[in-house]
Amino acid sequence: MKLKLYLASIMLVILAGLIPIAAMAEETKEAAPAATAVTTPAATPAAPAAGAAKPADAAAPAAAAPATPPDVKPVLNTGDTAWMLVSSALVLLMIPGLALFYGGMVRQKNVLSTFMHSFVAMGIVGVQWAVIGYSLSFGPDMGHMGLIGDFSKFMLNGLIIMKDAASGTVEWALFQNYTKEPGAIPELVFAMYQAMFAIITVALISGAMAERVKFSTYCVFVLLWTTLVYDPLAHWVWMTDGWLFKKGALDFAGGTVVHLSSGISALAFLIFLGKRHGFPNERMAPHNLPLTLLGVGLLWFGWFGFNAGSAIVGVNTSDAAGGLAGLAFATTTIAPAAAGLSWMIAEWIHSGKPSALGFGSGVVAGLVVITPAAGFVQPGAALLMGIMAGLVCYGGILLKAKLKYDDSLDAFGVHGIGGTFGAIMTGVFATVGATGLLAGNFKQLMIQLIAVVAAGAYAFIVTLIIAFILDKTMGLRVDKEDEIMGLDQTQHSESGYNM
Amino acid sequence: MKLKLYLASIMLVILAGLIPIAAMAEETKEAAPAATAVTTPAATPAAPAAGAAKPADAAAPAAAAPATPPDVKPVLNTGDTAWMLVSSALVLLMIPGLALFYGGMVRQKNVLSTFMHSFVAMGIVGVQWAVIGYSLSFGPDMGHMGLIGDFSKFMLNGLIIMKDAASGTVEWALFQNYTKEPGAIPELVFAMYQAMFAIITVALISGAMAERVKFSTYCVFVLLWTTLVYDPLAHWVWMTDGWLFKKGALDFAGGTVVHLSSGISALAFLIFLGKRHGFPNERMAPHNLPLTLLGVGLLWFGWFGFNAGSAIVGVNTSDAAGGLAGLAFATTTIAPAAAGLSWMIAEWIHSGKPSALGFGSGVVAGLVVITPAAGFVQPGAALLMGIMAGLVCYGGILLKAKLKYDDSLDAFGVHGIGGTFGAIMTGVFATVGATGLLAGNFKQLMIQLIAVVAAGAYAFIVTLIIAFILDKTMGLRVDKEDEIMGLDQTQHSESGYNM
Amino acid sequence: MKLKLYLASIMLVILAGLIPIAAMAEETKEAAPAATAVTTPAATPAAPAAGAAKPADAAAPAAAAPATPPDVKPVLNTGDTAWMLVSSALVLLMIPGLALFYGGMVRQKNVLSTFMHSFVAMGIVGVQWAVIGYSLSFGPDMGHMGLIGDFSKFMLNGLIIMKDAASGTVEWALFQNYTKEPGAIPELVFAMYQAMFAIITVALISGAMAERVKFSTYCVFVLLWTTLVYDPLAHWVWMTDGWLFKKGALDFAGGTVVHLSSGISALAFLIFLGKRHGFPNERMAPHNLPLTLLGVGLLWFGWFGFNAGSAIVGVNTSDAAGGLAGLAFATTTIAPAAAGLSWMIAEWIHSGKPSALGFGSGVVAGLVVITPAAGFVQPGAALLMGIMAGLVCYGGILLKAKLKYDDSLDAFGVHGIGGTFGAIMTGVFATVGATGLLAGNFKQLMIQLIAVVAAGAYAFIVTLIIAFILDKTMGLRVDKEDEIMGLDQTQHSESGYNM
Amino acid sequence: MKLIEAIIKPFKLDEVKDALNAIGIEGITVSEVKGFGRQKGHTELYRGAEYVVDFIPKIKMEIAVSDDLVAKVVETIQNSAKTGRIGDGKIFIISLEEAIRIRTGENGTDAI
Amino acid sequence: MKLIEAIIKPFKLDEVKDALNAIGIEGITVSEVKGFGRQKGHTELYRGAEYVVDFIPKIKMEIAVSDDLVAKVVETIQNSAKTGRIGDGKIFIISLEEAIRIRTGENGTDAI
Amino acid sequence: MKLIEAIIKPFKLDEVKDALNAIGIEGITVSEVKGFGRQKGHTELYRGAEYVVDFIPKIKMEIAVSDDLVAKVVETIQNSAKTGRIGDGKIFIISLEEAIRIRTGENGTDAI
Ligand SMILES: Nc1ncnc2c1ncn2[C@@H]1O[C@H](COP(=O)(O)OP(=O)(O)O)[C@@H](O)[C@H]1O
Ligand SMILES: Nc1ncnc2c1ncn2[C@@H]1O[C@H](COP(=O)(O)OP(=O)(O)O)[C@@H](O)[C@H]1O
Ligand SMILES: Nc1ncnc2c1ncn2[C@@H]1O[C@H](COP(=O)(O)OP(=O)(O)O)[C@@H](O)[C@H]1O
Repeated sequence: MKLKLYLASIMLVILAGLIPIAAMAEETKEAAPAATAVTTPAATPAAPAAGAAKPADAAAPAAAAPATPPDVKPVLNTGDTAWMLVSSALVLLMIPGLALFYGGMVRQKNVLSTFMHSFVAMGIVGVQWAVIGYSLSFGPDMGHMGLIGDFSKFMLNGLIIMKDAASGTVEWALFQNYTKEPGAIPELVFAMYQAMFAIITVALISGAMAERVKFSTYCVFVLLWTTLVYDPLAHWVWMTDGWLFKKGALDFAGGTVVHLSSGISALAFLIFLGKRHGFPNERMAPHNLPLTLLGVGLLWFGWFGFNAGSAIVGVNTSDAAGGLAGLAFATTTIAPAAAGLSWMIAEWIHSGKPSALGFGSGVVAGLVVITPAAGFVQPGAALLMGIMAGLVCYGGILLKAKLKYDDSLDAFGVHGIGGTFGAIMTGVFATVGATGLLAGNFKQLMIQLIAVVAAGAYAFIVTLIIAFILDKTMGLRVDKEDEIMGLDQTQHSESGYNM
Repeated sequence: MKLKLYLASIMLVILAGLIPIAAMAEETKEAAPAATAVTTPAATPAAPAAGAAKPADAAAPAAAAPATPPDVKPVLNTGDTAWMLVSSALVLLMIPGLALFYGGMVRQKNVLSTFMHSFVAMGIVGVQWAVIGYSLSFGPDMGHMGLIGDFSKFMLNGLIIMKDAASGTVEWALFQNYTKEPGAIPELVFAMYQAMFAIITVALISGAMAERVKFSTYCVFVLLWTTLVYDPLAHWVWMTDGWLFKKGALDFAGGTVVHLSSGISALAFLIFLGKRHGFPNERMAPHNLPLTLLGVGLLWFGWFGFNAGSAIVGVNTSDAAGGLAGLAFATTTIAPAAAGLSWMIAEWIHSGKPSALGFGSGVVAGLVVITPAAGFVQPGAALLMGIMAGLVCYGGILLKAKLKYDDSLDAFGVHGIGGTFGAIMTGVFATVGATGLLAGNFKQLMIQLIAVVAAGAYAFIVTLIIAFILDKTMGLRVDKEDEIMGLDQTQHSESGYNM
Repeated sequence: MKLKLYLASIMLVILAGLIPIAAMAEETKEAAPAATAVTTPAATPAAPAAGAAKPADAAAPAAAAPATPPDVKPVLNTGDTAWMLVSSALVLLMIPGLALFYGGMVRQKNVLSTFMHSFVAMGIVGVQWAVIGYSLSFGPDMGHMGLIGDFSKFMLNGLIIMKDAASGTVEWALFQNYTKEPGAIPELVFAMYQAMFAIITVALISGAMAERVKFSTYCVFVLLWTTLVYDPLAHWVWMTDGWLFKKGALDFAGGTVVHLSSGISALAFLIFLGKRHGFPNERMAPHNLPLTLLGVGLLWFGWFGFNAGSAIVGVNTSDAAGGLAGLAFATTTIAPAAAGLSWMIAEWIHSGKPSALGFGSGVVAGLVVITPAAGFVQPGAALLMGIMAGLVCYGGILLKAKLKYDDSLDAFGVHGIGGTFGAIMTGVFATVGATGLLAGNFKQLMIQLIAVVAAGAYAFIVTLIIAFILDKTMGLRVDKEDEIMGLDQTQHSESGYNM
Repeated sequence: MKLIEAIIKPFKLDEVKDALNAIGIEGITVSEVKGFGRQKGHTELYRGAEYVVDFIPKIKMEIAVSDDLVAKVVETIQNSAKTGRIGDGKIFIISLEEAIRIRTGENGTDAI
Repeated sequence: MKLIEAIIKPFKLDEVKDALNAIGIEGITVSEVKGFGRQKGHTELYRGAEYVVDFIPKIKMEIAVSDDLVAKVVETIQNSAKTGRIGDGKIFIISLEEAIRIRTGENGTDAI
Repeated sequence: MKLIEAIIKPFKLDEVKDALNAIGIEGITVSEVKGFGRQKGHTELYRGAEYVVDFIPKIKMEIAVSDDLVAKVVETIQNSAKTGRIGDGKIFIISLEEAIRIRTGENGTDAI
């Protein structure tokens, strides 16, 4: 009951928010010619020339290229490429990290099922991204509306330029992050780096579905959600011709695109999914917290790739492996450290004991909150944002107990709330490569709010529709009997442990 | 019975295969002078100048250097070096990853024993490689037969060039992957990168021996096998003066040298080892699948070093961290994703449920199959190879049930079959830096078949001999009573868990 | 009883050692002008220009800068930066690695508590380092005594140089490791790399406290010890104006600063902490050795960042990712491999069975011992040091049984003894970039002994004082009843497993 | 006194325990057991190897009660543990000769 | 009715169970126990600390049977669980006053 | 013969076992159980969700003894398992009709 009311009000707010957004979007479309100016370094408030950098072969710039051609011909930088290869691998590792983090928190009978939610996303999105996802997200804009990419990079087409088919000689399309300087990485590396983001985002949502969702339905959901929600959002925010990018929305490494969108989608899905049998009375204690803590460790480790790797699209910076990456690395160290402590202390005061799960959850909260801000804020601000992250997300999970919805592993409580909070705080604390409220730029905060509401509303509504359709067709849940027996046995014919 | 027959026919095929190989080898030896031409970039179909690049000090090129001296003096490239340092560390991590993957699949009473099979390989091969293995594999050719390196790099000799002993000033031998351009990495880094390959290869075999092999015998086996099987094979395929290298066999990151050789050796060892007590009737379910899945995650993560790191020896490429690495990274993302799905779907259809172990096994199968092809094929081909990988290796493990041999953890079913399949498919799908069947180059497929048969036959026969001798001397198996009690207790005086 | 006597004699030795040290320190102070000469490449025996490199902005060299200004203006090297970013992440991963290593060895009822000892150190030291720790360790010398840094880098101040606050344009302070060549990395990256060292050092100590220490007291200890022991020691040994650095003490990656200091502090803490209830009669077998072995794997993996990353401060080397890193990587592969084997064989002979925990412990011992020597010795020496490491540390842990003190997880037995042994052996085997006893430089061995005694004595005494005060105020231990129930339940209100 | 031993379905434990508490039974000892009976197990599949898991996880409760309470306890267990589907379990009643509370040394019905 | 309790070696479980099934016994409850007896445990070594593990993992089977089946069941267990080596285990027979099937409420020998 | 069943605190196991050995009892079967009784459990907290863990881990010992030893065994357990605090546990005594040693087929008191 309470949840329904709460959600209704969320939707009202969102819809109300949509009106000015729509208006602004209009306005933006008209302002399109001016928007090209945005890509000149001096004025660019945010991330960089994703598609613009594509024409590696200067002799043949794609006619459809949406943005300004580079000022200098890109040249491969092995240091930057090394760092981006590593970052891509690090983000991939976050997915088993997430599997551990979530898998340790469920009951023993659902551990494999929960692992599979993350692992199968690697399979489905790994394929989807190569086939169509990268093109939809980072392909040239379809119809110049800033909403989605076209199909020109289908199957990663064009990233390898065949020079001589007979001998197999090729050239590589390069991705140049800053058009004034030649430093570049192969676009294939950029595409793979982004692939990992797409995978983990949908896997995050699974936290809300754990212990009751039907596996086959989940698989279909992963495909639909990534294609219909993630790919457009990535285009909006990170592509030079995306409408939110043009507006100047700041999202360093995915606060809006990744965390907010997955968190809010989790909530939308929950409306149709409902609570676990026995919630909240039955004891549903985590079955293996060492796994969860190891997951926290791997997530933190991988998050350095997630955040510091995102320097690749930093403004005014030709180096993926340079000062901006260093800053993102530093904030990604400080904020989770502070958030772990603040959550732990809040819990210590509020319920009497500092729990290990609490510290770990705080670390994740800190990582989530600093994500959109990682390369825009200074260490001191990261410390403050970290402290707040722990407190805000601790509050977020208490909400669940209050409202009695069953977000099993707090996908909304941590990622939804943390992602939103981080995106907004980025508009407050930004001082590096952009300026926020505290640096006197009130407009940035407004832009952040618009981005949050727009992305949130879009994700929420499309997820609602997907969930509704899946509910009516395949069904979202397993039978009650199967739920009691556990998903490992009933969905996968396995047991996690035979000890 | 069935197994014996099956093996007999395998050996017949192999021996039949040996005749043309021998013939060809002859022919090659005669063609030796011409072979130097092979190292000129235009014609080189495959991997690069391992030994050739050794003379870092241009003033003193080793007289015995087997290949052409570099065209340009090598210069350290920090980006390439960074990537190769990381790649080496990543491949090392695959070994604990393998320990987890295998360790989770055995029964509780053998978990530590199974872990130790991987860990002790790090100890034994780690030392062997530094002392003699690197020299045997990548030292200058002994006797110009393309069969094995000499002892000149004993104890990694010559990789550090002492300039002034009094002050400790040194210079570093450089490894230059492409003689037309100066980009180079320290040869020490190359040597360590290769060390990790040697370690993991022998550890893979242990999957067939799990739950019954005697630990002391296993240790001796590791030493013998690495020295007598792995080191020569690495020399054949990856060294510029190796006979298979000269023939133009393609093996980007170790399909033949690593996976095929370990998988086929597993089969050879099984002939003398026999089945586990109680196989196949007794329930031998994996005791801890979350560990196994974590192992899959770490393997995938590490495999980026394995495959994308192998760009260091890419033809026509001066950069370890460049487009070729990007391509290998992409195929190493796409193929396992597709293979995880195809195995899972095959299982879903064939036995009714999609298991987590199935998905994980598919991922590993995809990684195995793409390994020889990683930098030679385009993303679309990687997708196809991945899909086939899952199906072929799923078939491979079903074979076991049919033939009733006891390859406990499917070292042959996955690595033997997958490695062979991948090596052959590389000859079909290659289009980047080499051309395969689909690009009209039928000869390449033939070369691949020769490499597969030669490497397989060599590994099979030498392993048979080693296993036979160990069986007669130390004994391969523990006592039946000890096997029932479990190897952890009887071989190591420990219990995995005290919970 | 025995322990008390033993400790008393240790202290006597230490105090005796202090006299010449004090004398030498005096002498050094007088020799201060000459010490500047030490930073010229030819004569510098050891690590490099930490603070010296700070003035990235050549236009404004800090007046208080203690060392010579760079000879050439630093220029960002992306390859070096990439490697240092990775190395920092790798060292961070060692902390969850340590949590697993330690956590698997305790009894089930204390697993989360033991994990938290490592994790909470990430929180506390992560924040402390950013706020004050980096400045105390690597800030310009306070009062020119070579004892501690000043507060000028409070909150990482000065690492980001604001160029234009209105637009958020910044420049990054660079850290140049070798003043004769321009290659540099952002100082922020160096600061984060060092942060991870500070975190893991204090976490190592927790091994001695496991299963009985009060969590609140532990948290305070972490803060105090890092500030009062670690930060000064890092300044002494690694900062160009630290007194031990000036003396020419060799410590490549932290044998003295990290391992010796944490190991000896563990011993000091034990005096007040006392034994676990039931020790040594009650069975206190490790509850989950697969976790411990995974921890060993992650530690080894991360240690490549720890050791090979430390090439950043290598003398005469402008590249973090170059030959010196390659050497450190190689020794970090060979020594633990050899040490794992030698420990295992020692155990096999001495107590009849080669245990998995023994092999893993040997690996860690090898890593500890090679740490101070990693970039100073050749592969052959690394092999010898590795072999000795396994034997010496195996002896170290047997000491415990003899002396009946209760160093639960052998923080002293492995890190204290291994760290000391490694620091001394560095003075024996050094041949690369410095010379040791075997290269005829007896003086180096003496310097190493001084460094060992000085660092050991300082750490021991200050820790004693901290432990004494905490004991009298907060109390070090939980109640006996709580200890029997387990720390997870009584300190954190959680259970590690609900299976 | 009697020792009542009940084999029940695991997910019924809380319900049965609460029902027993409600009728004044405070002491129960519980253990995890595996049951073989008419209720059939399931099949697990690991890489092509099919294993029939023929046991079913069950909970065994042991309750020492005075003779007059036996009927009530049995009835309570029956009502609260019943799902009506195969595998609901059994109740066994054994004669208990003596019971002693360790802490106090009390014996007989005082001890339970 | 009797309650037969057998302590056996774990790896004999399948064999005993199959043998009992063969003589028509369908219901068994099994649990994992630790045995102390004449059979001696082993020693484990962790970093120099030597612990004697003096218990041996055993399986406890409980089988409720009607009086006429007791002899046959005992004999079957004896035959199938025997290895002839120390530690083979024990069989205990206890009088069972009543048995009730929860699902149906049947009692006595009908319930087992 | 009697079957003595004792529920004790886990950390007392070694002590009780040693005490029993001392009076000549060599065979014991032990299992891990969960106890519900007067001793209250604790609370666990996971991300704001509070669960009362109302069972207490206990150890159950089963010892078959001849009639003449019963008193001594009971006394020994009582003395060695006692802490004087709530939750020390219970001893139950059941009549044992027969005992058989599987290895030899011996029965009665010879078997135990
Ligand atoms: N004769 C028996 N002796 C001991 N335990 C039994 C016996 N028969 C059944 N059980 C136990 O009772 C459980 C339920 O029995 P089952 O035959 O499956 O269903 P039901 O109780 O509905 O007849 C079994 O799993 C087993 O643990
Ligand atoms: N008196 C007893 N009471 C309860 N259980 C016993 C008794 N004696 C033996 N056992 C159980 O029987 C098992 C086997 O007994 P043991 O003395 O080792 O060998 P055997 O049965 O061959 O004489 C023990 O491990 C223990 O679990
Ligand atoms: N009536 C009973 N039947 C079976 N077991 C009991 C009974 N009463 C108590 N127990 C067991 O004895 C343990 C101790 O009982 P408890 O009431 O907590 O303390 P005390 O033994 O000091 O009175 C319980 O945890 C439970 O396992």
